[in-house]
Amino acid sequence: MIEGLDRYYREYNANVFRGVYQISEEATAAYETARKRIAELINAKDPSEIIFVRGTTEAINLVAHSWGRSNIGLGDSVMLTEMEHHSNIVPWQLLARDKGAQLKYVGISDEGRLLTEEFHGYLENGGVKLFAVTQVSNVLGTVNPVREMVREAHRYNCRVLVDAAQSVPHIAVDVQDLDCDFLAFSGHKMCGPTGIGVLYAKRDLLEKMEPYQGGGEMIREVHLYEASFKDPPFKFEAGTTDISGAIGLGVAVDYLSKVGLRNIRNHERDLTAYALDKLGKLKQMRIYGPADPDTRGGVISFNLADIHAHDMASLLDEDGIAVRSGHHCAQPLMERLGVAATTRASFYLYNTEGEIDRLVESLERAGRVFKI
Amino acid sequence: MIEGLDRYYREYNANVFRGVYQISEEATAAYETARKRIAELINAKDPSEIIFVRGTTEAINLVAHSWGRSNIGLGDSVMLTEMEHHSNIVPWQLLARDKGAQLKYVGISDEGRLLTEEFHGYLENGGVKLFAVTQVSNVLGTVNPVREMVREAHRYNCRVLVDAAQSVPHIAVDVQDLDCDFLAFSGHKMCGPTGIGVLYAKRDLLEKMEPYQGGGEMIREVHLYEASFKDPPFKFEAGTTDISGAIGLGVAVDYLSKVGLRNIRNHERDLTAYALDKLGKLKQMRIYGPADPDTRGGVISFNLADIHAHDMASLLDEDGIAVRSGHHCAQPLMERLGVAATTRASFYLYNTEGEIDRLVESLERAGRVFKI
Amino acid sequence: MSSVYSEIILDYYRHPRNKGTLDHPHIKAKDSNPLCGDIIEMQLELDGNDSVKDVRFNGQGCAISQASASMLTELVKGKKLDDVRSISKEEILSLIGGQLSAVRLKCALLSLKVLKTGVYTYLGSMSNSKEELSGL
Amino acid sequence: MSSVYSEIILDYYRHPRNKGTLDHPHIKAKDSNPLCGDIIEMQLELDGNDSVKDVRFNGQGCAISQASASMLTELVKGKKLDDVRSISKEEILSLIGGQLSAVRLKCALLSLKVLKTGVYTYLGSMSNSKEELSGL
Ligand SMILES: Cc1ncc(COP(=O)(O)O)c(C=O)c1O
Ligand SMILES: Cc1ncc(COP(=O)(O)O)c(C=O)c1O
Repeated sequence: MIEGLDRYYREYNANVFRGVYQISEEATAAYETARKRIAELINAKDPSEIIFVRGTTEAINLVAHSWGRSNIGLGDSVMLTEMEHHSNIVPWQLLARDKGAQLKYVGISDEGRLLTEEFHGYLENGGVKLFAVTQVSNVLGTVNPVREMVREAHRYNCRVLVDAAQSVPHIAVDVQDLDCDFLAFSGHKMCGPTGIGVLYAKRDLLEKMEPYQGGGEMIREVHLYEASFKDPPFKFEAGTTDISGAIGLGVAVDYLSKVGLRNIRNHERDLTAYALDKLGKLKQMRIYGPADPDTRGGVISFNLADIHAHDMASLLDEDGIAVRSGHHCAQPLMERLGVAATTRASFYLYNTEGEIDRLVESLERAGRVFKI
Repeated sequence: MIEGLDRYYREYNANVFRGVYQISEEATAAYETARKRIAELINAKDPSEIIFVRGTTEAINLVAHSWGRSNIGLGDSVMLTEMEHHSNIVPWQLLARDKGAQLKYVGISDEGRLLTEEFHGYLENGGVKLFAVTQVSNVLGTVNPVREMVREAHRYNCRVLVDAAQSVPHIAVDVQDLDCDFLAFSGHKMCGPTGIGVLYAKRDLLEKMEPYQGGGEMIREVHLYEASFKDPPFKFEAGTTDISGAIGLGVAVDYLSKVGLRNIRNHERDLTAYALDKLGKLKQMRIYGPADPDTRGGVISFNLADIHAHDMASLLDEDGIAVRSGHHCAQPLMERLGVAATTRASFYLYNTEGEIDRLVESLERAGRVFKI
Repeated sequence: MSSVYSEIILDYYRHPRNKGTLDHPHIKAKDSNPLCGDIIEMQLELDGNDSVKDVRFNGQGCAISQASASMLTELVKGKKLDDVRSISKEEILSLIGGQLSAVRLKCALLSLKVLKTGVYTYLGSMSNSKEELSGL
Repeated sequence: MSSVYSEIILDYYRHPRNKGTLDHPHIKAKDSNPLCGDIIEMQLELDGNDSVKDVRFNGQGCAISQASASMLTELVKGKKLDDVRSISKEEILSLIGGQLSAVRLKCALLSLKVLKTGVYTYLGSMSNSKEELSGL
């Protein structure tokens, strides 16, 4: 991935879409090739359905702004879930406040699964214009049945946005099969650079959506008092885009495709099964989320006895093991779980069982230090 | 610059602000150091006045959205100029349309200078809440008297946004001396990466401004139905930011500071004087913008006889000379100049008089090919 | 020093054939190249046999786009619509001669795209030809 | 294996001294560490000489933040406000012992920051102390 970025800087450092000269044409071509690769990765019908953004957060804000402001009004609702990342909560709070709309939250069971009765109930009550849901929880690991929920939501004329920040890097995602209306993900979670991400949206929706930011490159013609805009995806990519980021993401996508997302998923499932088993044997260990490795992704959140998650991260760090601790940008979920924070280990294609053994040893040491 | 980026990817590829572990702390530190360097470069009072964005375009859209929506209402006006880049026009058109506000354009003289009587006239007529102006024109090279215009505008309670995309890389910019309220620029124009840019805004304005995008990292606390936000600058940096971009920009700023912006400016002024002289001697050459190299930057837009700008760029490209041709994202200015497009040569610290000589030779060849 | 700007191109640029408009065109189409700002309009008058009786182009832009449009008008005059439909990019490019970069290719082929859009629309077969047109 | 989590830290974490609230505090301040979510409140009761007659802390968070807050309460008890004002970060860190990373430093110093904010506010000298506090 680093090589891809580097090559760009040395060879193509010219503004995409501008200039007539050769070097710039190559940058444009590489940028558009990246778009095509990403469309293929998630099986979009057409590359024009792929919009480059800064990350999942910007993708969701773009939808809230450009689609939400015209399609969600007074008294309408946006349905979310209790396991959403702040990035899939706050944009809807801001929209709801501005438009006088309501938020409805689908709750979760103690094992960390969505309560489907609540989901159906909200739809039946009417007025739900959008369901915004994470495909894989970044805290619980839960893989939500998005495909089925999309089908159900569409019966009620409710659009569906999928937060795929935790799914696209780890499982095979097919937007045509899911039939979701919007899907968002980030480069930095899939071996790509920071500062780049993707919004997928169905072409017919994009065509009707208002522009998000105004400026260079997204316009067709500008006059003093009016402007006309290009077709999607360019309409939504104002200003000099992160060409190097997009190209870097394209290289990362190539890499993941070569490894194969089914292989990645299988490897992660095996590691997760191994880790759930080993960690589960530690005394005073509390693991959050589903117990069945077949329906969960490769993140495991836990707390050990009364050791605060931040202390745990420091203790593991003393042994050279990097984990994350905190609320993981999911404070409402923390409230639901009744904890201030969790420690989270996550597994990816490059992790091994040996590393899990080392994690377990380090956890045992932490237990001894804290005399539990 | 490439080395800076690369080092980040190899050593610090962790999410800024997240995780308790060591590697992430170093990324955070490098990110905040970049912010500090940039604050120093433009002499901001405090690093918290520096917000990382994707580029000038996003910076301007952020102001239009977060400040504009609360401060510009029905019947108010936004004052622009005829030499603005689309990025400093379209966001205001969108805002004006949504809010029922008006746009006023300060015209330009035939030499490419702002008509100050018009500027004063609009202010005196009242209702102008914001003046958004480029410090250096990307087509004409004109350096506008921003400092004086800010003083004048403030007498009328009119805020000033400076589009510094073409100034920060080339001349010493001091926001406290200018006393502007907002200032925007892009990394890719100053030896930095694409996908990163800066919004400077006065601290007291930032404190009162609404958030732009909602999501991770910009929040203090999130509950199901409400959230509170962090202090600036974080309030305006939602989601995983472009850490690598920011660090790369920091390295570029270091580089420019080391060379010295006064040296850069002097070198460019000398080159511009040389080029204006040489190009001016070609017959049927039309150069746009001020003739005095002391009050203009290092871009020279021109047309030679009836050779279309795109043909000119291709002809120069045949000789290995890279220029830009087109409307340069300034269609209203093209209309004012009465041309469809111009060819633009721009000079930076690494250019030489020898290169200008080669440009002139190539222009002469173009003239022969087109039999002018 | 092998420039694409041959004598022929320059001649068609400075002295365009068939430039202007028709009084009663059966087919009219117009498009622009948003990257460059080139604009081309094509007008065709047909006879009873669906052959091109007369043709005009109008527009502005670079020498490549304007010269190729003018050359195209000469090429189609008298042709059956079915034959106009099958004009290939290669034919245009060989008329122009020289090596074109990807961006200038768009300039060179704009007039063909406009012409075909007009013809397909007239024949009512626009939708199944979108793919071909997006390749121009 | 030299952990910052010494027996002393653990002891203060599990058995905090001076945890709770006062009935009539003269000084009350509260803050949180947004990065970690640690929360600390400090309450001080003064005698007629502006000395600390009684003190309590309350809060939640990691062992470092809670233990250091508890240690700080012991340190200030009986001290003059002027002396409280001059407590340095180094004093706190030496109480804790061990090496702390930059992020955990914030946890360790949160209680001192809260305490000083309370004292400065009480003394009416908050504004000129902003810089010092932002260094904590
Ligand atoms: C004067 C001016 N303003 C704004 C911009 C837009 O900058 P960006 O495309 O990086 O957002 C540019 C650069 O193209 C410019 O030259
Ligand atoms: C489920 C989920 N949604 C959204 C995000 C936000 O992504 P970003 O910070 O790249 O915008 C993340 C990552 O932090 C995530 O895990």
